[in-house]
Amino acid sequence: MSFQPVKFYQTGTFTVGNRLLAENERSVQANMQRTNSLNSGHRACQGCGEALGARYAIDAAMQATNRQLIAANATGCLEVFSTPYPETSWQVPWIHSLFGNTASVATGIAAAMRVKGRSDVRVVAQGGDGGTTDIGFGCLSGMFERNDDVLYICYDNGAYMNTGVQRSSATPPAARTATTMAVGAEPGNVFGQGKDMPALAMAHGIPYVATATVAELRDLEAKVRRAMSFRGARYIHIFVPCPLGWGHAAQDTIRIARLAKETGVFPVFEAENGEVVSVSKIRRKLPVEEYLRPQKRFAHLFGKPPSTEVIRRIQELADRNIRRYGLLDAQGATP
Amino acid sequence: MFQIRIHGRGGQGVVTAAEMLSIAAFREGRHAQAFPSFGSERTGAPVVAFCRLDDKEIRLREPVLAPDALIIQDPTLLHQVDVFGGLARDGYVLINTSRSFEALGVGEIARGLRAERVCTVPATEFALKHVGRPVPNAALLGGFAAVSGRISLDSVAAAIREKFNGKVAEGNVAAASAAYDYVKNEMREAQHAQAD
Amino acid sequence: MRKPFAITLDPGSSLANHTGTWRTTRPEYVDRLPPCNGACPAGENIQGWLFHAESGDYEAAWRLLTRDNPMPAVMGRVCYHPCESQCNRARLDTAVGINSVERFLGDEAIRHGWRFEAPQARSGKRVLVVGAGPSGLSAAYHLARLGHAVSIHEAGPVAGGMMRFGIPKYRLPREVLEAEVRRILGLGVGLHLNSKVQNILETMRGGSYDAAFLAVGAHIAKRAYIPAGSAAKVLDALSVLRSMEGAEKPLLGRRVVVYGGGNTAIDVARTAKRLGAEEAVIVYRRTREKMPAHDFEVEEALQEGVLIKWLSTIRQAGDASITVEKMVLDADGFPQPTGELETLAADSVVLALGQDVDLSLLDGVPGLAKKDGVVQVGPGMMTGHPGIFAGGDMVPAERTVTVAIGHGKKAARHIDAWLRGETYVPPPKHEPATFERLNTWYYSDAPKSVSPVLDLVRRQSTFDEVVQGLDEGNAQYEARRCLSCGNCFECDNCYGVCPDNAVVKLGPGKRFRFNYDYCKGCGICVAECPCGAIKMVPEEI
Amino acid sequence: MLKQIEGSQAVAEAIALCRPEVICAYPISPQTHIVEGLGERVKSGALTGCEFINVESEFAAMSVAIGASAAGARAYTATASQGLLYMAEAVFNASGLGLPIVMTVANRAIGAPINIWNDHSDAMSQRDCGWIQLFAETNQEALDLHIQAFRLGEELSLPVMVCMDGFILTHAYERVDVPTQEQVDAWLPPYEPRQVLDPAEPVSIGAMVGPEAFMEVRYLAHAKQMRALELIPGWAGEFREAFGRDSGGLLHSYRTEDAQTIVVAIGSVLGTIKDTVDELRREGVKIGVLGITCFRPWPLAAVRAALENAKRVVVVEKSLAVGLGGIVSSNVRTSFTGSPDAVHAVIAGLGGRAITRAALARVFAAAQAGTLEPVTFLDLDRALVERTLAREREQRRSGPIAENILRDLGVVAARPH
Repeated sequence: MSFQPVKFYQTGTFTVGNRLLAENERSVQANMQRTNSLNSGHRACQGCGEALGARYAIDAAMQATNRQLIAANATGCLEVFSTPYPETSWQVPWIHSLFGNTASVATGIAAAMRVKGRSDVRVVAQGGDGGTTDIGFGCLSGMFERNDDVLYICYDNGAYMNTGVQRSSATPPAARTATTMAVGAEPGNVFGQGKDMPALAMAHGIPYVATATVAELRDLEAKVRRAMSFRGARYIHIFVPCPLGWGHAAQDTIRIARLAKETGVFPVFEAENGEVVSVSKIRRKLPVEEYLRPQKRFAHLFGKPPSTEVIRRIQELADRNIRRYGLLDAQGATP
Repeated sequence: MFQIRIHGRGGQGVVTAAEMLSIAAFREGRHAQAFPSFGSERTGAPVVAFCRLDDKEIRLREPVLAPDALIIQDPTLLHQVDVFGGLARDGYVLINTSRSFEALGVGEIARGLRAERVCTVPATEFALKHVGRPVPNAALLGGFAAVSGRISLDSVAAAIREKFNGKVAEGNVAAASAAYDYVKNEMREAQHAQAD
Repeated sequence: MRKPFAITLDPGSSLANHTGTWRTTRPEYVDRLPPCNGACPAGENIQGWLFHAESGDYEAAWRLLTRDNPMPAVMGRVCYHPCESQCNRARLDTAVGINSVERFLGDEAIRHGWRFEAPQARSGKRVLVVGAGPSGLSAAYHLARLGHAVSIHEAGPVAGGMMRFGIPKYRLPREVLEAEVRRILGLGVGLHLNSKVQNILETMRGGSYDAAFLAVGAHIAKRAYIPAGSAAKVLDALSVLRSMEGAEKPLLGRRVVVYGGGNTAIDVARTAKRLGAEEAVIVYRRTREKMPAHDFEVEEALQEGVLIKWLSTIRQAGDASITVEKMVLDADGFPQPTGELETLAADSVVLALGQDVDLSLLDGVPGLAKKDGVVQVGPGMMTGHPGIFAGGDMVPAERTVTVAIGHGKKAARHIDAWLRGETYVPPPKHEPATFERLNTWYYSDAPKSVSPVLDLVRRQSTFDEVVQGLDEGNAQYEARRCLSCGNCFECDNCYGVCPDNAVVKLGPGKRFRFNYDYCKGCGICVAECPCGAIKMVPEEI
Repeated sequence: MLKQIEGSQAVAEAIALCRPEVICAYPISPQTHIVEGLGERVKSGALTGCEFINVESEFAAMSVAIGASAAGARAYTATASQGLLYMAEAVFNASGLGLPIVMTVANRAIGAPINIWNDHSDAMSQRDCGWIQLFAETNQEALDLHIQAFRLGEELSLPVMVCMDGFILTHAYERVDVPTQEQVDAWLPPYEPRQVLDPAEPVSIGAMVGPEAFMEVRYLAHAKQMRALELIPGWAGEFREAFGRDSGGLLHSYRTEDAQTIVVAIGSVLGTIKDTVDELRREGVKIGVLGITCFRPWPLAAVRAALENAKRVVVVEKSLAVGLGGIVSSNVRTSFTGSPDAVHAVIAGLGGRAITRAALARVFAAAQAGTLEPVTFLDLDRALVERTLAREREQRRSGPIAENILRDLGVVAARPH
């Protein structure tokens, strides 16, 4: 019979760590010596996806740069819950300036490092979807266009959570927010044209663009590592569920992120110099209802009668992603 | 203090003229101040630039309202803008033209001034001849040096060379010298005319 | 650095903020009983030894396994592995091939000549074991490891009991059996062959034993009345199988009819085939669904050309033929005669209708209770007579080798306690690790690796072992398919997914600890634990 | 070395001599010539160890400067008018974070109506942003103030805004003495940050501060500015010793001895005022001038002392607090011990309106005569505004004011009066 190569079926490649893996193959988060760049004691809500994503990303970046890292942070949940006087949770040199200028601040830091000959020190900028796709977009676009040596990370939870869940240009259609209430003839957020931030980043032709979710840690870490292997402007868009804003159970944060990927709602891929070079295939394809139903912000779609038409349109968007990025294998899903 | 006002159109190097004039004076150890009638005028629009010369520090920041000298780079402005406004009775006037004051329709004004202080010079022609472009400013400075005697041709040449370099500089210097000689010659003839 | 006041802060200072106070429920690590362990009649810690096998430490795996079962090589061949039918992985793709890994470990042990550690201390007590079958050998092994002096009295000429006389070579090669018996004897267990115990009390007195464990098995074939002609050749399955161990093989003829529906019937039919019978027909009065024989054995038999006549009973046996009557199942699933008869050609009829126990050695033992031809025992395997314990086929239980081995272990522990004047209290069982508690996303799909099977021709003509073993690659692959249901396998998920870094990793083999100073009780660790080894419990307020 | 150069070039020279490490540029008149000059120096290699970054907005310019400064680099940018307002949020942030960025503001009016000419509305709109604000009277002073600004800002860990009148100074050719690199290096030590983003010693900069400490943070910002009031005069002295001329300082009095009337002003208009005052002095008028160089922090005590013996004060200012009157004059009043009515605000030169000796002489005379209004708009075309007001009274939809006035005047662009 054909000999099957030994794989780690028990711990799979999906878990954070794996006692059967060699040290060098282990994830940063599995490491006992991990940096905890975002330390305990922060004031994020229970089950905060952003807190999770930020530690994953910055820990990976710190490892990739041998801890020669400086971070700039936009105003928002991440900034507020991590640095309320007199305590900070950050273990990296970190600066918060304003809501809309993070990319520029990072550019300034990178310029300072260049002029001081510290090419070993790398710079990350991070912000939420509001600080990235809305108020910070101008500065970000400028940073991309100049190809400044900065990795910009957007933690996308699809609304202005810090101010109480108001709509951002990253808020999905039909989602309820404080400024798109679930009332009237078309409850929830409008079906706009959307603002495909990763695609906009790619349109700048920058060296590296990637999307990731907090559900696939190894993938996220690999992308941060990859990003750090480039010089110039890089962008990673991380999908981070928000229990408070989305109205799902705190323990479901990772599950929701997984569902977003498995339904095609959030395509996970990598692009270099404006071209998609790899996609994370859907493993077990699911209809969008599976993703929408656990979230109160979509509860109005499942009333009596359910808004089948709206759900169909959301499914269409997911299917478009699946087509556009080839998220399914020939046989439909990947093991 | 001696104040010069230069009238011209955007693109004719009016502001540069004032600046070069200030540089020339500076090189002669005097204090000088040059500034434009600030604006967002584009090519062809009327432009005014000012220059003050003095032996002590110049503190005054107002525009030149009562000029001791006028340099008019473009005669078509004569009837469009109040170019002679505030000109002192014994002021100097230098107009870039190959025509006469009468022909320009400002004979009366000219006659009201001291003959040896008003003059015309075909600066644009000199510019075309020596620089190859219709920029009369340098040539006019040469003419101004001749008519006013307030600045030496050498200083003007030096200022031109500070602003420009290479062929452009030398071309402009040549144009300035030519205009200088032209004006000197005109003035001589005018004196003879008076003498006769 | 003279830092500006308030706007500039020192790194990591938020540790001063104990967010654990927000918590209303707290996560706690638990261990749960994996279904395989729960289902193993021998009480093996299957998940435990698979854990070692995964990392390639086969000796550690074998040593853990043999803490409960001294005969993995045998078990890996003859056990009907109820563990696999309970395996949660079956709900995902297919059950983990526990049995084949066990066999691999057993064979590795034989190959490397691994031996059991001798007991630390001698108890000075003597224990008599009657019968060298699986149950007796198991009891002897455990008692010996507990430091007691054990001797086995076996009626037959060789050790093994049903493992030798009831199971054909092609399922259990004898050298494997002998190797594992030898290893047990290696612990200093005395074995007296051809010494049938006639009277247990005398024997005990004679050998001044402090206790006895009886495991004589069930060797008396059940007979059913079948009108048979003088020339008719009617044999019983047990003697047929037993004679296979002897010099001359039984003469069954070209067409053999086997009567019965148990595993023994299958064994005989397959044996007949190998002895050269053109036809081996099993006559069974009910349907395949109702057949007690294990499905995979029926399957193998059919592959080898064994025929089975369902819903039939033998009315009469002639010299070259038999008459069978068709049956139908009534509403309660019991077969009822139809009167419809049919004749089958048959050179011999082999009856495989089960066995009875020879309890003569117990005659006159006071306090002993017998019922339905077997000995009644208490929860500690002790008979009504103090000091005399019993197990295996002679007590009421399913009659399988694995159950017998389990009896041996159980009895040994109770005997040990009894000898010290105590009662053995088994440790409390963890609550079961059900499939619902798993987060199966984290296990990548990996169907069972099928053990190589001997090709048909050789199976039908020889007694070579039908099912071959796994090579190391497959064995490890198989071991790694284990989901580790209900018990932490250090996948680091909880450590990685905690948004508050409130999980402390204690290092290889040491698992994890919660730092309740910072745990906000979000429960992500519980939701994302693959094996359900964390539970949320409400905080007391 | 003496040079006859444009004011913008003089500033570019000064900045280059200060060894800036990061310069952010975004075009807006009339500051463009400064960053153009610097950009050329960096590109040509004349200015080394400096990153010149063309950003996409003034907001980004200040933000890049914030990042650079926080990472320990000496950062500079320049702007004007709308640009300063567009970066306003970041301007406050830079001072809040205590980052010693130096910025030139080429003072210009603020629209609407859009107007590119000089006045002080832009700088005044940011007077409470926490930056030190210095105003240059001449191009020489503009040059010198930039050199002082870096040292002052870096000593106090505060950003400094050097204001110079757009066009009037930035575009004026005049004599300046450009110091040598040695002189500047001797005067200006390398930037040693109070706080810095450094992987070797990680800190979090820009924490969220609540009511429990915000007052204190603000007080400390105030205290730092007060400290500047102590440092500046001393440094002006040091500067004189090092460079041989008077530049900077908090304020300068001119012929104020025995002056009954003191004219207060900031920026380049002081020259015209001094000439006017000289004429009046010749006529025996007891009038003097007080020029204020340091507007923020406000040199309360120094101004009070300078105005001690004045009977009346005329503040000529190029900014208007709509609905109040003067801005500088409001500050002056806080320093004037006499009756507040004796402090007159003369709003002049808005949107580039020329301020002439003649006009100034008139208001000073009026002041002497005691007939000067509390708030006067210099050279205001009364008839014109009356007509406009009348028009607005007559018809509801009277149209856009600016365009109506231009139509009324029959011109398309302002010209010198």
